[in-house]
Amino acid sequence: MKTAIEIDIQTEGEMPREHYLNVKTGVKAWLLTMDHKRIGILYLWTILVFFLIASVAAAMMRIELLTPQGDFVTNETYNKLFTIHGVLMVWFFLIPSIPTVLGNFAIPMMIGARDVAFPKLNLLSWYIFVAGGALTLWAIIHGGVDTGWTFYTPYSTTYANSHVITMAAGVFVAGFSSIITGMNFMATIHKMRAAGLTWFRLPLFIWSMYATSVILVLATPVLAITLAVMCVERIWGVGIFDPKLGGDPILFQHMFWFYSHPAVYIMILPGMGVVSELITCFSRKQIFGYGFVAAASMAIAVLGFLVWGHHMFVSSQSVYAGMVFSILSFLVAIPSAIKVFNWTATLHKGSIHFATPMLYALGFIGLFTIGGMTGLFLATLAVDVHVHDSYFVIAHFHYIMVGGMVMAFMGGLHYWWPKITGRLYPEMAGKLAALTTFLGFNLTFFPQFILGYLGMPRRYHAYPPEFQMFNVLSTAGASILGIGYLLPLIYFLWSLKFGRVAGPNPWRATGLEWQTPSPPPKHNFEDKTPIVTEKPYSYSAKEDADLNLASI
Amino acid sequence: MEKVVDPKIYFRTAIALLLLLAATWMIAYINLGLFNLIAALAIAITKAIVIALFFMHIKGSSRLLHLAAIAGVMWLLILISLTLSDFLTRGWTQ
Amino acid sequence: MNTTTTIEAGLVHQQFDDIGQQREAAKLGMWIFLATEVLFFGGLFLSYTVYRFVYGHAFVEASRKLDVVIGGTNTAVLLISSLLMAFAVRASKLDQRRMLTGLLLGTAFLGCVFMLLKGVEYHKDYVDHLVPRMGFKWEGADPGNAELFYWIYFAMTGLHAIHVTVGIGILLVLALLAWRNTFSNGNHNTIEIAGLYWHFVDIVWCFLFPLLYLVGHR
Amino acid sequence: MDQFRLFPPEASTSAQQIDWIYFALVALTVLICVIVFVPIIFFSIKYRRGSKADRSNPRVESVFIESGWTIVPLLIFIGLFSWGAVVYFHVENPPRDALQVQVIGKQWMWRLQHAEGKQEINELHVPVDRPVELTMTSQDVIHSFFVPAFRLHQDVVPGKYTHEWFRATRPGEYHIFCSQYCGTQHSAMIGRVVVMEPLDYERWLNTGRPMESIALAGERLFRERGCSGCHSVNSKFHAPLLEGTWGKPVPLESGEMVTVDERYVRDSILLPGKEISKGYQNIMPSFAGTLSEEEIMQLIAYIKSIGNQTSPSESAPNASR
Ligand code: HEA
Ligand code: HEA
Ligand code: HEC
Ligand code: CUA
Ligand SMILES: [Cu+2]
Repeated sequence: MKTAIEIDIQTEGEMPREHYLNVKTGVKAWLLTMDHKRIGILYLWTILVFFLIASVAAAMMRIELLTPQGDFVTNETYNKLFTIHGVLMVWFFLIPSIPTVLGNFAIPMMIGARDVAFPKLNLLSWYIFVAGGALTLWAIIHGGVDTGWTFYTPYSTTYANSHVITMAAGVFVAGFSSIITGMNFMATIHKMRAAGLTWFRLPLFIWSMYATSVILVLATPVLAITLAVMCVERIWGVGIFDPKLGGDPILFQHMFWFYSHPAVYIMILPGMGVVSELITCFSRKQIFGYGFVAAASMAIAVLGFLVWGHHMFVSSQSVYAGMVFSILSFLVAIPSAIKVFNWTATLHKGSIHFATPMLYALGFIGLFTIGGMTGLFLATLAVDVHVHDSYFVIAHFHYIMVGGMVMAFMGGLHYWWPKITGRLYPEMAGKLAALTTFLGFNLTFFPQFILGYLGMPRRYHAYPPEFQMFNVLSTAGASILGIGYLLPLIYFLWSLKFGRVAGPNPWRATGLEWQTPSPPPKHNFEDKTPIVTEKPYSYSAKEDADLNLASI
Repeated sequence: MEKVVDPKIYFRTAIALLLLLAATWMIAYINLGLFNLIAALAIAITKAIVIALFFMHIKGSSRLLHLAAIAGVMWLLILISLTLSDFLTRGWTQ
Repeated sequence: MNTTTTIEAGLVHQQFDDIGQQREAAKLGMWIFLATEVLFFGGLFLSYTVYRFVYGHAFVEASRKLDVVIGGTNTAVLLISSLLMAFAVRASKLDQRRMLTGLLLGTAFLGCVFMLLKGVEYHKDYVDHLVPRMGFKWEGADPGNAELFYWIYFAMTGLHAIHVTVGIGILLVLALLAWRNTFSNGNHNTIEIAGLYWHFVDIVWCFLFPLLYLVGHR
Repeated sequence: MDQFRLFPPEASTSAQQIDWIYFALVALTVLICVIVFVPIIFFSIKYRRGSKADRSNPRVESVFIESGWTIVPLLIFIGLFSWGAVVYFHVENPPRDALQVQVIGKQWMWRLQHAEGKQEINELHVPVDRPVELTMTSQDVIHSFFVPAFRLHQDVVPGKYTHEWFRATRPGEYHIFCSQYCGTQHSAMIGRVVVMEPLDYERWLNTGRPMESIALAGERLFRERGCSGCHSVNSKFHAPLLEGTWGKPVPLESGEMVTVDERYVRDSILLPGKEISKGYQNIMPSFAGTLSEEEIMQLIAYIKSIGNQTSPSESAPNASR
């Protein structure tokens, strides 16, 4: 039996004869490609590898935490596992995820351009990323690093005896890939928009990618110099961060979080952009409060730079600085609130299709709200005095990063999959995976909030027995979550060959990227460059509802 | 052919820069207390602005480039001022 | 300037519509890159500022040992090299091939003079026992924090020197290409972009000089 | 039953204050979830594709509504911030009459010493209903002293002193965790706080070998290490007298003023050249490497203990200061 959705998806029988995937094949053509779409695919494979390694590390940690004693791996190994997990997930999976894969693939098409502004740099950024990743993998294979992803001094500079320098160098190098990507996107969005595509006609995904790029460009260099100084300090004992030589380890934390707090918005803004696309398309509605949602992205990008000290409330930072950072952290939550409310309002009087991408989008809203609200717990000074560096923090950021961003990434991948490959994924399997992920996710991370408030510190290899029950629940959840991730991997590969041919616009979406065949030709649009005359998301729920009544 | 700048402007810019250099050098030999630092920074900022305006042609460029030129500096100020908000208020308790 | 000549049309990369768009995009890209450079140096400026406040006295004392004559001369050298660079950009727009090559070489030459003086100064610092970890000796009060000052001094000037070296390399390559007449007929964008970089390096030095050599009076 | 707890025992005065904010936040979160999720579910059903709901004239913007959901959260946030900040300020500022305990963290253990001199490892005995202040430092990397039952947390940073205080409200035993990652055995850097009735505490304090108090140990060190050779009325060196200086500002050679506090005394001992007192020569030798963290803390405690005495120079007019 066909589902209603499948009837509704507009497919066309045949794939275009020539498209970007088959113009020139062979390894060499791919490795030297300057086509933004192909570079997006290169990135997709690369980050997938890192995601798998980091996930295996997560699985091993969860297995270790099944029992209170440290019995599955040694404490040394455990410490290396969460470092590998954190470093790879943050810098080699989540930060590049939506920007480099979906951003690279879709931005030029969504603004009606033939490519990004600097295609050579775009390819270069991928090579730099791979080089950085290779260094990091080298460090992992040769024994790993045990500093945690935060590299706090003086542990990292003096006491850790693992491959800190190599791993930091890997992150340093990958940072330049981020910078180049951000710079490229900014120049592209500023200079390459199609005729008539004014700023306020841009899809919200573009706005959010622009905001992300601002952060990439202005925050990443500070991480680079911080890690460089950290390495130099480790080699020669400079003393900028070493209390024995007159330095102050808290300065390292300031510099690290000046990057890493904005970086968490690198890890959520693109997801918000994707969700704006999905919510509108699958409720067939113009977004509620377009201007506010767009402005909120920019506000997050700017305000996000002012709050880093909330990671240091109990670090011996001055009490007064703590207060400044606390109030600013609350302020930065307001644009997020605006977005959540606007998405919700968009559903009003829509014609809602529960296609897989929409399920992910709705999951995003729910989990992001919970993750964000618990961020407010942490921003409240007195409460953070208790829950700092406990599993409460772990749960907070997994809710946003896994429940939010990874969900959005999956949603976006499903949404643009037909554009990328020309074929549809199997809808029922998609729904099943989305549901599994959602349930598994909550089972994994909700217990961690309770664990955190109970006082279980993070980065603990063994723990007092009274924490066991919630840890068991969490591990059980992780195995369900793991299945939720494996499913798409399988059916996406399956669909490459057996998926239904999608046609240019299976979702009847309004973006420019849907006005060209799937997969698109090499230069995105056949000859004609699009001209834009109206606002984005000119959907009509009313027409859609009527149309559907006829088709069932 | 592109629009080009009158050479005189470049020469004047260079002379202004060298004069500023001389000024900052000389002021350093007078003890003005805290004002030494302020003067040195003020002159450095002036020099940077002069270079950006005339050598780097920010003068006459689009608003967008003005913004790009200012952004880096603004963000550096955020970094420094909020970090100092910690270091300078540490002794306030007890 | 929007009348694109046919020669110029040949310069336009496929992703752009016209040469104007291409130039604008390149310039914007470069300015964004310079903003990241500001923040890259920014980490060191921050360390400097913090310790300048915390160890004010030691920093002032330490800075007095630096050779202000070399530092000052070097500032002048860079400023003049910037002037040459500005003229080089102008020459490229006017299609003056010989002039352009000469000016690029001149700029690179002054860059080398800067590096040479810097080398002399580093050597002098070494002889004076001012290099941390390499026979550092400090007679005055608070040797630990004086050493910290010198660490920061070497980090900042070292990072700057790396930038100058890269700049010299770029200038030399461009000079060669200019001689081969690559930048004629409106293809002057590369020169302009390189110029922006060179001026930026100059600006950084405009801050390093007073902060490192002239903190407090001498 | 321990397995089914949802929050740790409330065993200090700040625990109650912090829990109240926590409960308020939980309530707010539930409320927000209701406000967001109920409409989503409701719309999802009512406006599902194909339903016969009325979809005419959809609204897509309203400055009024937007400002509503900007301003209301803003007000709530200001409230939350203020509440959190007030309690935080309270938690961060120890009362004056607190019992003093010195804590030194090192990979991977806690060493604690009571002002009366009693030493403990990974255990802290305290009386109920008395404020206790911990003065903490680390010998190597950053650690963090975390007692969930007290809702307390403070990083322990090498090279400086941090403080944490509490007033326990219930006798019992509670966990101490090190919650800042500090290396291989981070998760083994745990211990317990034993909260006792005051009488039991007195008894505990007086059992075992009698100990000299921290300040007394400091005084002994002050003599043994030769400090008193310079810092005394009849010394042949010109050095400042330390009686009565604690907590007061002193002028420096560079013209600045600085308060004599833990940091200043510590730096004076380890980096004597850093801040020279006005009118003195830089002749004090550095004791870096020769004094342990404990000994420095004891010296500080001694100098603090003579902080209320009047300087002998005032009674003896021919003294060196
Ligand atoms: C994508 C990643 C991401 C995002 C978006 C956020 C978003 C936020 N984070 Fe989070 N955070 C992390 C990732 C992220 N964080 C990570 C990785 C860490 C740990 C790092 C480490 O130590 O390893 C961390 C740690 C962390 C801390 C430090 C905890 C500690 O170590 O003690 C704090 C403290 O303030 C904090 C706060 C916040 C806040 C206030 C937001 C806000 O931006 C959230 C805003 C969103 C909402 C608030 C929800 C939507 C709003 C509504 C639906 C309306 C609500 C209306 C009313 C309340 C009226 N985070
Ligand atoms: C950025 C993205 C990101 C993502 C996607 C994830 C994904 C996951 N993370 Fe991670 N996490 C971080 C970022 C991320 N994490 C960071 C930054 C830290 C801090 C590191 C630090 O402290 O330095 C952290 C720390 C962290 C901890 C705390 C470790 C500690 O402090 O001791 C835990 C513990 O449960 C955890 C679990 C998980 C799990 C279960 C997933 C799941 O989503 C993964 C799901 C995948 C699988 C489970 C694998 C595939 C499935 C199988 C092979 C089937 C079999 C599985 C089982 C039997 C369990 N993470
Ligand atoms: C050789 C003599 C000498 C010895 C030994 C000595 N000091 Fe000092 N100390 C001085 C002099 C001189 C100063 C004032 C100059 C300065 O600030 O460095 C001083 C300053 C101080 C100060 C700052 C007091 C103020 O009011 O500014 C403290 C605190 C101090 N010493 C503690 C100690 C301790 C503790 C020891 C022993 C471990 C010690 N000193 C050993 C000579 C000495
Ligand atoms: Cu000590 Cu963790
Ligand atoms: Cu943060």
